[in-house]
Amino acid sequence: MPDILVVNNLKRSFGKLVAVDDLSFEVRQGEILGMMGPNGAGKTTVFNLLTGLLKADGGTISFRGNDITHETPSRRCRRGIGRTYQIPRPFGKMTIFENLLVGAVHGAGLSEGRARKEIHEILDLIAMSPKKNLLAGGLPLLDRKTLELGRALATQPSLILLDEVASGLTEGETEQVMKIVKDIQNRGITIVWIEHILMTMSKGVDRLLAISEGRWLNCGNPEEVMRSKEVMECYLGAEDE
Amino acid sequence: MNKTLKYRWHILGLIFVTLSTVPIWGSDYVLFFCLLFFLYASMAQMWNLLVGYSGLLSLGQQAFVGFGGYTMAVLTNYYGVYVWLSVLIGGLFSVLLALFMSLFIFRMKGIFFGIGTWVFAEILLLWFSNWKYVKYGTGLFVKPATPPSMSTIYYAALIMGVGTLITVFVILRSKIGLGLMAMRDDEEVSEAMGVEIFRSKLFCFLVAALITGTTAGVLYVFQIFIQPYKAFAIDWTIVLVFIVVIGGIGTIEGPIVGAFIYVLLSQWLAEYGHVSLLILGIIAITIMLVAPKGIMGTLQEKTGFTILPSRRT
Amino acid sequence: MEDLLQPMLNGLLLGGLYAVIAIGMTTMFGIVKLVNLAHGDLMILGSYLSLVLVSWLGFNPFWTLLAVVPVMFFVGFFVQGFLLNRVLGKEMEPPLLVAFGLSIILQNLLLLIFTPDARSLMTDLSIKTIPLGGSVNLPVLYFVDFLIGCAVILVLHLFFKNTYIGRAIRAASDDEIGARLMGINTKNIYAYAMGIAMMTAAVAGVLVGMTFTFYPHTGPQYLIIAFGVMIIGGLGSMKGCLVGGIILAEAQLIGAQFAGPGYQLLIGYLVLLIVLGVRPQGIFGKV
Amino acid sequence: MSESLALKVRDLDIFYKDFQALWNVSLEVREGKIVSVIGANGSGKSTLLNTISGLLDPTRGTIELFGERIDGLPPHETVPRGVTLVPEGRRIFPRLTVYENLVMGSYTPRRRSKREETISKAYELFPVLNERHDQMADTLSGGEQQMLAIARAMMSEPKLILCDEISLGLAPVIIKDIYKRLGQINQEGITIVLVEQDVKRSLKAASQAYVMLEGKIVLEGQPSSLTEEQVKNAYFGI
Repeated sequence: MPDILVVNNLKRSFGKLVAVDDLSFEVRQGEILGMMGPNGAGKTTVFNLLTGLLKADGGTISFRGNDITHETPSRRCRRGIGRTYQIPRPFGKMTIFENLLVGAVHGAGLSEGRARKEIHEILDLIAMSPKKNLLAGGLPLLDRKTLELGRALATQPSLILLDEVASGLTEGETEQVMKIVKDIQNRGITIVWIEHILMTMSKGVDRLLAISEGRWLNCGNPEEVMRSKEVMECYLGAEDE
Repeated sequence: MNKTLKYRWHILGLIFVTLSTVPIWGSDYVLFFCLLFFLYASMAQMWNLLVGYSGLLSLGQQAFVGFGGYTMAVLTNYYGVYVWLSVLIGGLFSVLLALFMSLFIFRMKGIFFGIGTWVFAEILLLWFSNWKYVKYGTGLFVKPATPPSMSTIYYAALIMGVGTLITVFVILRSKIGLGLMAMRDDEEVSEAMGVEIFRSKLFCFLVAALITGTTAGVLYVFQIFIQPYKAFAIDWTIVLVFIVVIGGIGTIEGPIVGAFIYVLLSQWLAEYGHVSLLILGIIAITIMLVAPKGIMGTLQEKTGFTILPSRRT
Repeated sequence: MEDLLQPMLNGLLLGGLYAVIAIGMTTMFGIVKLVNLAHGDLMILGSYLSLVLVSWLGFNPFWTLLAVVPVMFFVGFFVQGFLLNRVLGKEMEPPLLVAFGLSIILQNLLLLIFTPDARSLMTDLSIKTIPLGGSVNLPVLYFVDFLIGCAVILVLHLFFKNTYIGRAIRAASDDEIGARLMGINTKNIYAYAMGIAMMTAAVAGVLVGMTFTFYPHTGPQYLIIAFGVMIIGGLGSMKGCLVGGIILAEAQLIGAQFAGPGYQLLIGYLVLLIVLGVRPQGIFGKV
Repeated sequence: MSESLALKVRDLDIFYKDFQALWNVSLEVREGKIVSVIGANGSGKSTLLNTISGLLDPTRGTIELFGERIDGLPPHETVPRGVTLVPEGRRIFPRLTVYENLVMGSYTPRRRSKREETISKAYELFPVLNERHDQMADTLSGGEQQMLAIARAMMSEPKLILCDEISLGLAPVIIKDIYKRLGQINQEGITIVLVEQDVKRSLKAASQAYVMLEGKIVLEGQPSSLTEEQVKNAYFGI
């Protein structure tokens, strides 16, 4: 399978703190790549660098063969990178429908007429058709999480970055979200996925990338990565010397 | 609730007919009142478009008021250009000024953008008051070859008021407007969803300059006399802030309600001179503390009431 | 070159006054990220308070500082504690607009009480000069402004460096949550900070009153000067404040020497605009 | 049960708007002990500490410090009562010197008079800080910053210290050193609550442990009685 996204030697610091340190990895077309790491490992920073919300201090990002390292967030979105946020950030004073419309009109570049059709399909997928005219700001957490997914889909991405879509949800709710993620994958969309409840994720991902303090720890088969010495040490602390 | 929505267009039509026949039935007082109301509502709509929707905190709207007004006066007086044509050219000149300003100030954010616009306006004030061509600080009388009648000026103001309202409505219903509303809620996220932040902001800035400059032209045709210390004064922005804050920032109806209240109050309080501004200041602060969303903002939150829906369903 | 010496000297001295005009606003910006649009008007309020004491009691303007400075502390404390703290939050506009409203109230209140006439705080220093050789004279009042300006900045610096409150203010601006965890009531601290900023504004107000004429609407003009100093000198930096003041004043006076006195302010603004365009974070700002 | 309770948390619920971060959390800390709270990211450990210190208001439930209710009090009222938080991310004041950071620790009026005495005690505990005395805090290394954060918390002469992720991002040698100091602090009779990612280290130091998952306490007991499998399960939610 060809690589849809190639990240080389990515670097980013905040003052003295090195948040992402010489990180390289690739994402294969059509796969789900899980990303794990303890608090402060730099996972969300990596997402922000990929979408352009943060500028990289060094390294390159190439998406479908194009170097996008220096492109604006909106350009990257239109190239086909969508994302969700760990703490949902809906456009609070807009309705669910309008939230999706922003993605379809600006991100996917559809006319408003075309966009409306597409959105109804997405609304069905995320089971929000009856609620489409509610203000997004007042929604309960599950709805805001699914809206995040729907909004990312509305930009018609070929790669979606999922940032903790299940965190804070109950088991039943998590299952609902997981179903949508599966649907997204079935549409042939590549996924990079951060989740701290490893159980939720380990079932669904093709490969797992573990990072800690912005550095590459291990990458490959999920089971193997989770049982690897580096990961165990990093999560549970080193065996005593 | 549904009833008011159902008859919305009827009511709006009725209001429009009433307003457009004021020169026939109204007294001078009503005429002046409505005229000022249109002009202030128009300029306030533009400040609201900038601050309430685009996140551009302009403190320099007076730059366009003065520039548009002076362009109109100079063209009419010195070159004998037809007065309404020179009003339009005044608007276009304001756009050029805005383009020039944007080279400097679009690198700044938040309050620094505000200061940048303000400094520009102050520079214009000083320049015009030191400029022989426009008779320094003494100002110019606007003397068209054939002075327009009061009802003509009234209709010009009506066109500005209604035209601005329609413009804002159309912008908000357009692709750019969709992006603006997203930007207003969360700029970062909207940018990551493909909204062109810079382009949308510049567009709004230029539209605001065009309409503010043109409206100012109409205003100075009405007032006959233009002077740098008044035309480029920060007071313009102050008034616009009051109107929009009182009416409700980030709503279409807010500037209209705010302009109505402002003109009403300033007429009532006119005889008290500066007390009127003092009272307006106190009202504005009270509203910021008690109902930061203004009259329409608070009303809409509670009842979902809108006159002109910019919502998409 | 000879002709330039006098404006350069004046510019240097005036820079000290500009610095003390700006220092309060710079401080508040550094601490709360609050841009106090009423700073100029509050400063002019100080000038008028001094004027009242001068005309009622016949004090020398210098002595009025003893009363005006503490009064202005309370004004600042209450403005922050009862108005601005209540709208402080994520969004930048509400505190700005409240300060803006306050500015209007102050201007019109002063107008109501004092009429729009230009006033000044006359002292016998006003016209005194000391010849320095050649055609250059040292204007005594400007020199006093400069000295007091430097003194205010020094005292403020020592205050922030050595007192509990001063350190707590810096701590709160470094890390608000960290400061709260130390048992610092940060809202209270902001009110103190504004009180102190207003004490400097009181000094600035009295000095401005002695040096220039003032009237109720002069506030915004000094607000822009304060902005200029803050932006040129770098946001929230005290040393930068003095340097910024001197640069702005030099630009104005040297510019006026070439272009004529009518353009003094204009050239100051142009310099400010160029700085804003080239380095929005100021010459000395890090960011 | 001869020792009295330093901290007693009962049925704590916390909401961030509509998101419930803590569910019915109860825990007890006996005076003079070290208690460890572990769990994965987002399990609510920091929320718990922030609520005890007064940064957050509980929606329901009570918090008692040595028998006195402190729930709902802001930090400037809880700190004088003897509880202090070493927050996640340290939150030292970067543009204050090391000395000034410590001075800020003794901000509450009653502590001010004894400031020099407590500072010299802090320097005894962390001699490296004495060497850095006049340096700006942001020039310190990560480990030194963490020590400063702990020393600063000690300046308020607390009876209970809450430590949030004090080993985060530090090298093992330094973590070991910091834990040694914590032990010394504890020997002076100060009660400590540890919230940690470094599970093994913190379990080793503690005499009682709570495991949190998804905002609930799912396991509690003496560290020795918890099997590795139990902890792993709770931790990864397997």
